[in-house]
Amino acid sequence: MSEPLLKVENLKKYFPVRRSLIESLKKVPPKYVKAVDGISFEIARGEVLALIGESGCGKTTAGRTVLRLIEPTDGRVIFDGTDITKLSQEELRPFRRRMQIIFQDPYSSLSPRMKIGDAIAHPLLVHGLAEKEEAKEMALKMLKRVGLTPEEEFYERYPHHLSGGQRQRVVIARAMILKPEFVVADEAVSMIDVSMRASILELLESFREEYNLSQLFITHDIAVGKLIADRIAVMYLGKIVEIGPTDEVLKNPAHPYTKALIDAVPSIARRKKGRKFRVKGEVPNAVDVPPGCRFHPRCPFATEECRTKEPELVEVSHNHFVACHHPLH
Amino acid sequence: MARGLGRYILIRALMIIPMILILYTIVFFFLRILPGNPILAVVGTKNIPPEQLKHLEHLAGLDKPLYVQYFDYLWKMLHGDLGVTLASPMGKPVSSYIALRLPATIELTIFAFTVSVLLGIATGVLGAVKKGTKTDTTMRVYSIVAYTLFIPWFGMMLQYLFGVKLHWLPTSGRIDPSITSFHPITGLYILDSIIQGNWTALGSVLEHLILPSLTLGIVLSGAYTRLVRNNLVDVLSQDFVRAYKARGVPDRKVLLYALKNAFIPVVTLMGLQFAILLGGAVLTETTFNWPGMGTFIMDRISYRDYNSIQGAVIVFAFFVGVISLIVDVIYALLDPRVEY
Amino acid sequence: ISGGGSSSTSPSSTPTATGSEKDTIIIGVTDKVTDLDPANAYDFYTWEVLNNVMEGLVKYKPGTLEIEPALAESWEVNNDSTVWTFHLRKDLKFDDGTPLTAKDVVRSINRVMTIKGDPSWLVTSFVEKVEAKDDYTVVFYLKHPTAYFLALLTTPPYFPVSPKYDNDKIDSDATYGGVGPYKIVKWVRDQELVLEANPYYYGEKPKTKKIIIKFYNDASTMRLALQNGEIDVAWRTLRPTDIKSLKESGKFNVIEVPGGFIRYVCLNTKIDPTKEVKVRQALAAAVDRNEISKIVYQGTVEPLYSLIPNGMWSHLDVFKEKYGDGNIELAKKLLSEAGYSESNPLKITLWYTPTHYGDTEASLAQVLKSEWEKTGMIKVTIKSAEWNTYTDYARKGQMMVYLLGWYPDYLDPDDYTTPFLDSEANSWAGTGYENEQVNELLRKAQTITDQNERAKLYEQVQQILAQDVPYIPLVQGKLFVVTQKNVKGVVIGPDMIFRYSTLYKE
Amino acid sequence: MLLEVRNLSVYYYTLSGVVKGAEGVSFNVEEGEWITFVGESGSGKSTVAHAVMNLVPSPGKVVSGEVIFEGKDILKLSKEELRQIRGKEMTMVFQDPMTSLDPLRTIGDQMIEAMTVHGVPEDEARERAKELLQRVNLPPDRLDYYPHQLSGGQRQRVSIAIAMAFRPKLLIADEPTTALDVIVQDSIMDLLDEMKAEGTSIYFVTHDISLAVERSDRIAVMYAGKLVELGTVEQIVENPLHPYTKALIEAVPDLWSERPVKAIPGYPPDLRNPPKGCRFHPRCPLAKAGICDAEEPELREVERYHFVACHFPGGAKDE
Amino acid sequence: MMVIEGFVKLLRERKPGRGLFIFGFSIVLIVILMAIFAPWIAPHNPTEISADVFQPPSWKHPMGTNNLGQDVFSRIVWGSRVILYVVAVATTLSIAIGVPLGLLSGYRGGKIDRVLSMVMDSIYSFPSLILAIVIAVVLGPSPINTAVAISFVYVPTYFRMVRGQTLSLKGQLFVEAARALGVKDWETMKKYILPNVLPTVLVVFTLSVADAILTEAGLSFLGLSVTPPTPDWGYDLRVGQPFLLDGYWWLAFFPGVMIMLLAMGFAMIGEAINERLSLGTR
Ligand SMILES: Nc1ncnc2c1ncn2[C@@H]1O[C@H](COP(=O)(O)OP(=O)(O)OP(=O)(O)O)[C@@H](O)[C@H]1O
Ligand SMILES: Nc1ncnc2c1ncn2[C@@H]1O[C@H](COP(=O)(O)OP(=O)(O)OP(=O)(O)O)[C@@H](O)[C@H]1O
Ligand SMILES: [Mg+2]
Ligand SMILES: [Mg+2]
Repeated sequence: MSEPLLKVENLKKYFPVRRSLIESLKKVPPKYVKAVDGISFEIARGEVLALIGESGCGKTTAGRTVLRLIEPTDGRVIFDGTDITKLSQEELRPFRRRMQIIFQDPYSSLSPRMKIGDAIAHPLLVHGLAEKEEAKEMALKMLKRVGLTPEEEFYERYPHHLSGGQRQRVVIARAMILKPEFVVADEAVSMIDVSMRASILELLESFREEYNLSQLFITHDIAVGKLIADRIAVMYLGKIVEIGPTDEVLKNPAHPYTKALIDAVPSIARRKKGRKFRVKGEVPNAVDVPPGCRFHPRCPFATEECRTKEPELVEVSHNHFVACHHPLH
Repeated sequence: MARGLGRYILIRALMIIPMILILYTIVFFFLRILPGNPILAVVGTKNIPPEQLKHLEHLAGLDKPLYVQYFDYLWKMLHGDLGVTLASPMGKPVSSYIALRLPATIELTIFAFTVSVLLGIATGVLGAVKKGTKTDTTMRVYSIVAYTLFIPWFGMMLQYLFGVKLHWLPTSGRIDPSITSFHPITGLYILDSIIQGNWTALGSVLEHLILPSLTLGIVLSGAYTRLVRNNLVDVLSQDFVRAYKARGVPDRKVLLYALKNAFIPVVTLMGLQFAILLGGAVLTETTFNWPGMGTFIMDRISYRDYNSIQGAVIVFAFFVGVISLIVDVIYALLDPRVEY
Repeated sequence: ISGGGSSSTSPSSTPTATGSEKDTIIIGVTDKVTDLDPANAYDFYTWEVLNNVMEGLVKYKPGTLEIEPALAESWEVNNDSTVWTFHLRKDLKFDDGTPLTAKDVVRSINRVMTIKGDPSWLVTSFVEKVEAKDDYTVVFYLKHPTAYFLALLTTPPYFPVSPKYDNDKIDSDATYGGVGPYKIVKWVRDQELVLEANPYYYGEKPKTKKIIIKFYNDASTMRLALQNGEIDVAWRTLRPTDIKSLKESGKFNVIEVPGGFIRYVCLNTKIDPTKEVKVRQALAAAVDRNEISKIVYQGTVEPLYSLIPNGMWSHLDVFKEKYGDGNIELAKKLLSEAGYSESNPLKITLWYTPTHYGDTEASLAQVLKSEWEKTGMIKVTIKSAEWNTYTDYARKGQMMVYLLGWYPDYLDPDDYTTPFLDSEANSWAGTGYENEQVNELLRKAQTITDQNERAKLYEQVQQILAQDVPYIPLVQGKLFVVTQKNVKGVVIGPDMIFRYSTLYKE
Repeated sequence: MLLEVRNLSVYYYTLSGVVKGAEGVSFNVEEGEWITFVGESGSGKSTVAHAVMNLVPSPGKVVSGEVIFEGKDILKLSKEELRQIRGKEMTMVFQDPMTSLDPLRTIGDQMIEAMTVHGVPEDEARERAKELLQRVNLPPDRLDYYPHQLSGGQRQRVSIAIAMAFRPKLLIADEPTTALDVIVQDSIMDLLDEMKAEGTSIYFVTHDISLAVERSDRIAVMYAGKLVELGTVEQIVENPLHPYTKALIEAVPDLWSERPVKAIPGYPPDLRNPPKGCRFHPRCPLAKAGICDAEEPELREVERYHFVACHFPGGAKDE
Repeated sequence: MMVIEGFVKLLRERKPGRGLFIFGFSIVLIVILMAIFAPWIAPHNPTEISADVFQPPSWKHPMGTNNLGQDVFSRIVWGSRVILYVVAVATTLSIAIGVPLGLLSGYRGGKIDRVLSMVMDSIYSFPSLILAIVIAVVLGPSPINTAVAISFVYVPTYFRMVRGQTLSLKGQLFVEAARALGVKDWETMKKYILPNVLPTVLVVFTLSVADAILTEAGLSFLGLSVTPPTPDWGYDLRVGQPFLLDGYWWLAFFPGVMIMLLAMGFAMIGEAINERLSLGTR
C-alpha cells in the first residue's frame, strides 16, 4: 500500500452524559459516553474497510466523526494528506465533495418534501458544479445509472412513493453524483429487505470500480462485511479489538470476541453446527467501561492481567492486528 | 427515589421564577403605553384642583420615573408583596383583594376542570373503542363543537334554560346571599361550608357552581375527547396490548392498561388546558357574575390599577406554574420512564 | 333559615317568590362600593351606602330638595355667610353606643382635610377651619361666602365618623360607620354588604331590619337574579330595555324617580373645526333629544335643554328655545354660513367611552352620528377609549367632540354651572371654554344668599351657554327601582339617594 | 396433530383498498416440532401468526378458513374460552421487545398477572416468576424493574419467560430476534430450543432463512400472502423446488460459503392488487407466459412432506 | 401550490376527513365570499339606524333588526369582514414572527434558543385570553390593534411548534446528509427543514385560526375590538345578549352562531388535514 487516502489516528469521541441541574451545581464531575475511545486505521484508494461490531459499540459515531459531521474529542483524521480535524467549516466544504456518507435508514435520509430529482441535483448546485439545467441532466443520468427508470418519472416523485430499496438507490445516487473519492456507508443495507440487499451491494460495488472509491463500510452483519470488504475491523465498546484482511480475520479470528461474533452468525452452509464458541452476558454500557481489557467480564479466558491492563493492538500475522493479552493463536 | 422526586420538584419550582419575571415585564410595560392613570380613572370628570391631583399621583408613586417604578415593584414582588391598589380604593394591599377573589376562581376552575376531564375521557374512550363507527363520528363532532362553543353565548343559553325558563338553578353568584349563617374562612366555599357543617350553605354553593362549571367544562372537554381518542387508538394498536391478550388477560383489564398509557400525553396537555381554562374563566365569570380573578382583572383594568393587574398576572403566572408543576410531577409518577 | 320557598333548597317556580325572610331585603346593584371611608369615597353608589350608615349635620327631607335638621338641631349663619354655627342633638350615639359630640364632628372634618382624599376638595375649597365651641356646638369658618354651604353639608366628606377611623389614614374597608339608621355587619368586597338596623339611632327605626346588598358585574345577570327570585330589589343600574320589559311583564313594581344625572356633548372650543361657534351651534341644532331618549334609552330618560336639570330652580329650556329639537334645516343653514356644504362636509370625530356610562353609550354615539349626518353636511367618525385614557384625553383637551355625564356633588345650580363654565374650574372637561362675563356672573351667584337673585344670574348664564355652545345638553337620567311585588316603601329624593330604612315587605 | 390451519385468508380493509394479507394458507404443526415461516417483509408471515392466535389487528379480518388447535376452532371460540387457552395452551412472543411490554408496569406485575389470570394464586405466581427469570438468565430482582430499565435482549427474555410460565403446547415467536444483535439472538434461540425440548411446539417466524435453517424441523416459505413451499429443512435447503425459495437462499450472504450472492430482480407486489396467476411470476426467471401469469398454482405435495405451489417445481431445467 | 394540491386531494379522495373537510371548507368559503361580496349580498346599510327596532326575522329583514333598527343580516354579512380581517392579520403576523424565530431557535440551539424558548414558553403557558385582554385594552379598540393583541399571544404557538419540529428534523438523517453534502446552514433551514415544517404549520394554522376567532370574539365581546357602528359579530353578540331576556333572541343568536360556525369550519379543516397527515405517517 502506498500513501493511504484516509488515515485515522487515535480518534476519540466522548459524549457528555446529561447531568441534572443540581449535579452540575454540586460540581459532580461530568461523565462521558466513550462512544469512540481512540481508534486508528487507514484506508487506501479503492479499498473497502468493514467496521463490524454489536449495536452501540460506536460504529456510527466513528463514521460520523471521520467525516466531521460531529466534532471529534481527540485524534486526527488525515484525508489525502490534510488533517481535516483542524479545518474550519468553510475550509471543510471542498472536502465535503470528496467524502460522502450513506446512512442506514433510507426512510429518514431523504427529505419527505423534496422531489427525488431535486435531492440528487442539489449537491451539484451547492458545490457550483453545474447550473440548474445541467444539474437536472446529470441527475437524470444518475437516476438511470442507479436503476430508477423511467428516470423522468422518478425525478418528479417524492420519497414516500418509493420502497426502501429504491430510496436507498436515491441516497446512493445523491452521494455519488459528486464523484466522491471516499464514502462512509453506515449499515447501508441493514434496513433493506433480504431480497434486495444484494442488488444494493452490487450497485455500491459498481461505483467502487468506476470511481476507484474507498469505503468505510459499517455493518453489524459480518456476512455482508465478508462479501464486500478487503479488510475487517472489529469494534467493541469504542475500541478496535481486531483488524486485518477479511479472510484472515474470519478464518482465524484472534480475539475471543471476534470468534464469538462469528460463531453466532447463523448460516445455511454451516447448518450442521459444530460446538459454538460462546461468551456470557451482554455489552456493558459505554459510560462505565470496565477497566483493563474492556471485554474481560464476558471473556472465558480472562486473567488478572486482563482485568487491570489494557491490551494494545499487536500484529499477529501479516497485517492482522489484535488487542488481546491471550489471542487465540 | 423520594429524594430524587423532591429535588425534581424543587428544580421545576425554580423554573416558575423566570416565567413570572417575563410576564411581569411584559405586562408592566404594556400597561404604561397609553396615557391615563388610576387616579384619573377615579376622579374622572370631577372638578378636582390640580394640586390635589398631583398630590394623589405622588401618593400612588406615579410621579417616579418608569424604571424606578419597575424595580420598586420588582423588589417588593421578590419579598412576596404585590403592592397596594392605586385606585378605588387606594392603598389596600393587592394581595388582600386577590385573597378574596382567587378562591372563587380556584373553585370554579377545579370543578370545570373535573367536568372537562371526565367528559373528555368518557367521550374519548367511547370514540376510540367504537373506532370507525357512528359513535366515533359523533364523538369527534362533539369534540369539535365543544371546542368551538363560544363561552358567553353558551353560558347565556344555559342561564336562560335552567334559570329563567326552568327555575332549576341559580344563574349568578357563588351562594344564596340570604344564607347569613355562612362565613367564609378560606374563601373556598365548599370547604368552608363543610368545615362549618353548614349543609344549607353547601347545597347552595354546589347549586351555584353547576352552570358555570358546566359551561367552562364542556367547552374545554373537546380537546380531551380528541386527544384521549387518538391516543387510545394508537395505544390499542401497540404490541403490548396484543401481548396482554395473547397471555389471556381479560379485555377489561387490557383496556384499563391501555387507557393508562393513553393518558400520559393527556396529562401533559392538562397543564396547558388549565391555562386555557383560566382564560375561559374570564368569560365565564363575566357571564355568571362570578366574583373571581377574571372579573377582578376586568374591573381593575378599567381603573388601570397597575399594581392590581400586575399582581393578578403574577398570581396567575404562579398559579399556572404550580399547576404545570403538579402536572409534571403526576406525569413523572405515572410514567416510570421519566427520570428525575 | 329557609322561609317558605327558599331559593337555596328549591327555587320556587314563581319568580315573585323571594328567597329571603320578611325582615330581610336583598338589593342587587351593578355599582361597586369603592371605598367605605367618606374621606376618600367619591362615587355615587358608595355615597348612597354611606348615607344609609351615616348622616351629616343636615339632610334632605325624604323626597324633597328641602334641607332639614339631622345631627344638628339648629344652626345660624353670619351675614356674609362665612361663619356657620351648628347645635348638635344631645342623644347621638355611634352604632357601638359611644356618644357623638362636637369633637367628633371636628375630628371628622379635620380628618378629611388631612387625608386629602378624592372628594376632600368639597371641604378644603370652602372650609377654612372648624371648631367645637362646646360638646354640642360646632362652628365652621369658610374661606369665602358660600350660599349653598348647607347643600355641601349633606355630602359624605362632612359626615362625622366613628372614632375608630384612623385620623390620618384612609381606611377603605372600614365598616365602623357613623350615626345612621343602619350599621354594617358584613362586608365582602364586590360580593356583598349586609346592613342591620342601628340600635342606637336617634331617629325612626328602619322598617326592615336587615338589608343585603348583592353586587353584580352586569345588568343582565342582575335582571336574571331578579326574575329568578334571587333578589328583592334591582337597583342601579338596569338597562333601559330591562326596565321596559320588566315593566311590561307586570310581575314587578317599577318605581320611577326623576334624577339629577345629566348627559351632554362636550365641544372643544380650542381646536378646529369646533372652534367655530357656528359649527357648535349647528351640532346643537341637529341633535334630536326625543329620538335619543326613545331609541337609546327606551324612554327611560328625559330630554334636557340646559345644563341645569329639569325641576331645579332657575332651570330654563334654553337650547329648545334657541334651536328646537332635531332642527336639521337650522343646522344646515348654520353650516353653510360656516362654509360647509354637501361636497365639503364638516368632518368631526366623536368620542365615547364604552363602559363608564353603561352599554348604551355606543348606541348613543351611533344615534348622534346618524342625527348629525342627516344634515348631509357632516361626516362623523366614532372613536372610543377606556375611561382613564378618556379622562386624560379630556383633561388635555385632545378630543374634539365627546360624550360626558355629570353626577352632582351637591344639589345647587352652582354644581351644574361653575365646574363647566367657569374657566378656572372647567379644565377637567377640556372644552377650553372661557368667557369673562360668565365667570363673573357665576362668582357673584356663589356669594349672595337670596335665591331669587341667584336664579336671575343663572338664567343669564344659561342664555350665554346656549349661544356659545361649549356643551350640548342631551338628556337627564331618571332612576328606576324594580322590586318584587311584595316590596314596598321605596323613597328616593332628588339627591338620588335610596334610603333603605323606609323599605319593607308585605 | 397439534394445530391445523386450513385455507386461511386474512384481508385488511384499509382506506386505500383491501390488502390480501394472507390467502388460502394451509399447514399443520405437530406436537413438539419447530416450524419456521420465512419470507420477505410483507409476505404475510405475521398475519398468519396473528390469525392463529385470533389476534388479527384491525382493520384486518379473517375472511375464511379454520384454525384447529387441539380439536377446537380458535376462530370460533367465545372470548372467555379463547382467553383460557391464550397464555396457557398457546402463547406468543412479539418482534419488537421495545413495544411488547407495557412500559408503565413492572416486569414482575406483568409476569405475575400472566399467571394469576389463569388462576395461579398471587404468591405462588411471584415465586414462579422469580424462577422463570432465573431460567432465562436474569437475576430475580429484575421483577421490580420497568421495561425501559432493561436492554432489548433482556426484555425479549422476559417475554419468553412469561411464555414459559405454563409450558404451553404452542409458542408462536414472531421475529423475536430481528431487533437484536447476533450474540444475543443466539442466546434467545437457545431459550426457544430449551422450550422445544420440554415439549412445546415452536412456531417461528423470520425473514432470515439462515436463521430458520439452524434449528427448525420444517420450513414454510411465504410469498405475497401465499404459502409457496413447505418441507423439512433438508428438503428446503438441499432441494428447493420453488424458484422463490431458491432465489431467497441465494440472495443471503453466507459467512461459510463462497457462493456468490444473487439479487432477486424486481420488487414484491402490492397486495391490494396482486398479480394474476402465480404471484411470483413477474420476478420469476422461469415464468412462462400463458401459464404462470394466468393460473394460480396449487400447493401440492411433490414428495413426502414436501409441498410446493409452482407450475414448474424444481425448474424446467430441460427446456 | 402544495397547499392547493393538498386541498384538491382532500376534496377528491374518499378518505376519512373528507366529510369534515368539505363541511368545514364550505363554511369558511361561504364566510369568505360573504366578506368579499358584502356590498352585493347585504340588503341594507348595516349601520343605518331606523325606527324599526327589534323587528323579528322577516322577508325584509331575514335575521330581524336590532335595538337601533339596524338590519342584523346586513351586519352579519359585513361583520364577516372584520373578523376575517383581524384573524388574517393576526395569524399572518404571528406566523411571520413565530416561524422564523422557531426555525432559528431550533436549528441554532444554544443561548438564543434558551432565552427565546423561555420567553415564548412563559407567554404560551399563560392564559392567552387574559394577556390578549390586557394588550387590547392598552392598545385601544380598533381591528388592527386587536390583531396585534391576538398575534402576540399566538406567536409562541407557532414558535414552539416550529422549534420542536426543527429539533426533531435536525436529528433526522437527511439534515445530516445535507451537512455532509456541504449545504450551508441557512440553506438547510430553507430547503430542507422549512418545507417539512410547513404542513404542520398548516394544521396549527387552521386550529389556531379557530382559536383566534374565538379570541377575537371574546375580545370584542368584552368590548375591546371595534368601535361602533362597525359591524362585528362579537360586539353585536354582546349588544344583543341582554335582549335575549326580552325575547329578542335574534340579536344574539345569529352572531353567536356565526362565530361558532366559522371557528368550527376552521377546526374541521384543521382536523381533516391533521388526520390526513397522520395517515401518511402511519
Ligand atoms: N449524540 C449522542 N449523544 C450521546 N450519546 C450518543 C450520541 N450518539 C451516540 N451515542 C452513544 O454512543 C454509543 C455508540 O453509538 P453508535 O451509534 O456510534 O453505535 P453503533 O455501533 O452505530 O450502534 P448501532 O449498531 O445501534 O447503530 C452508544 O452508547 C450511544 O448511546
Ligand atoms: N394493520 C394492518 N393494516 C393494513 N395492512 C396491513 C396491516 N398489517 C399488515 N398489513 C399488510 O398485510 C401484508 C402482510 O403483512 P405481514 O405483517 O403479515 O407481513 P410480514 O411477513 O409479517 O412482514 P414483516 O417481515 O415486515 O413483519 C402486508 O402487505 C402489510 O402491508
Ligand atoms: Mg449505527
Ligand atoms: Mg411481521
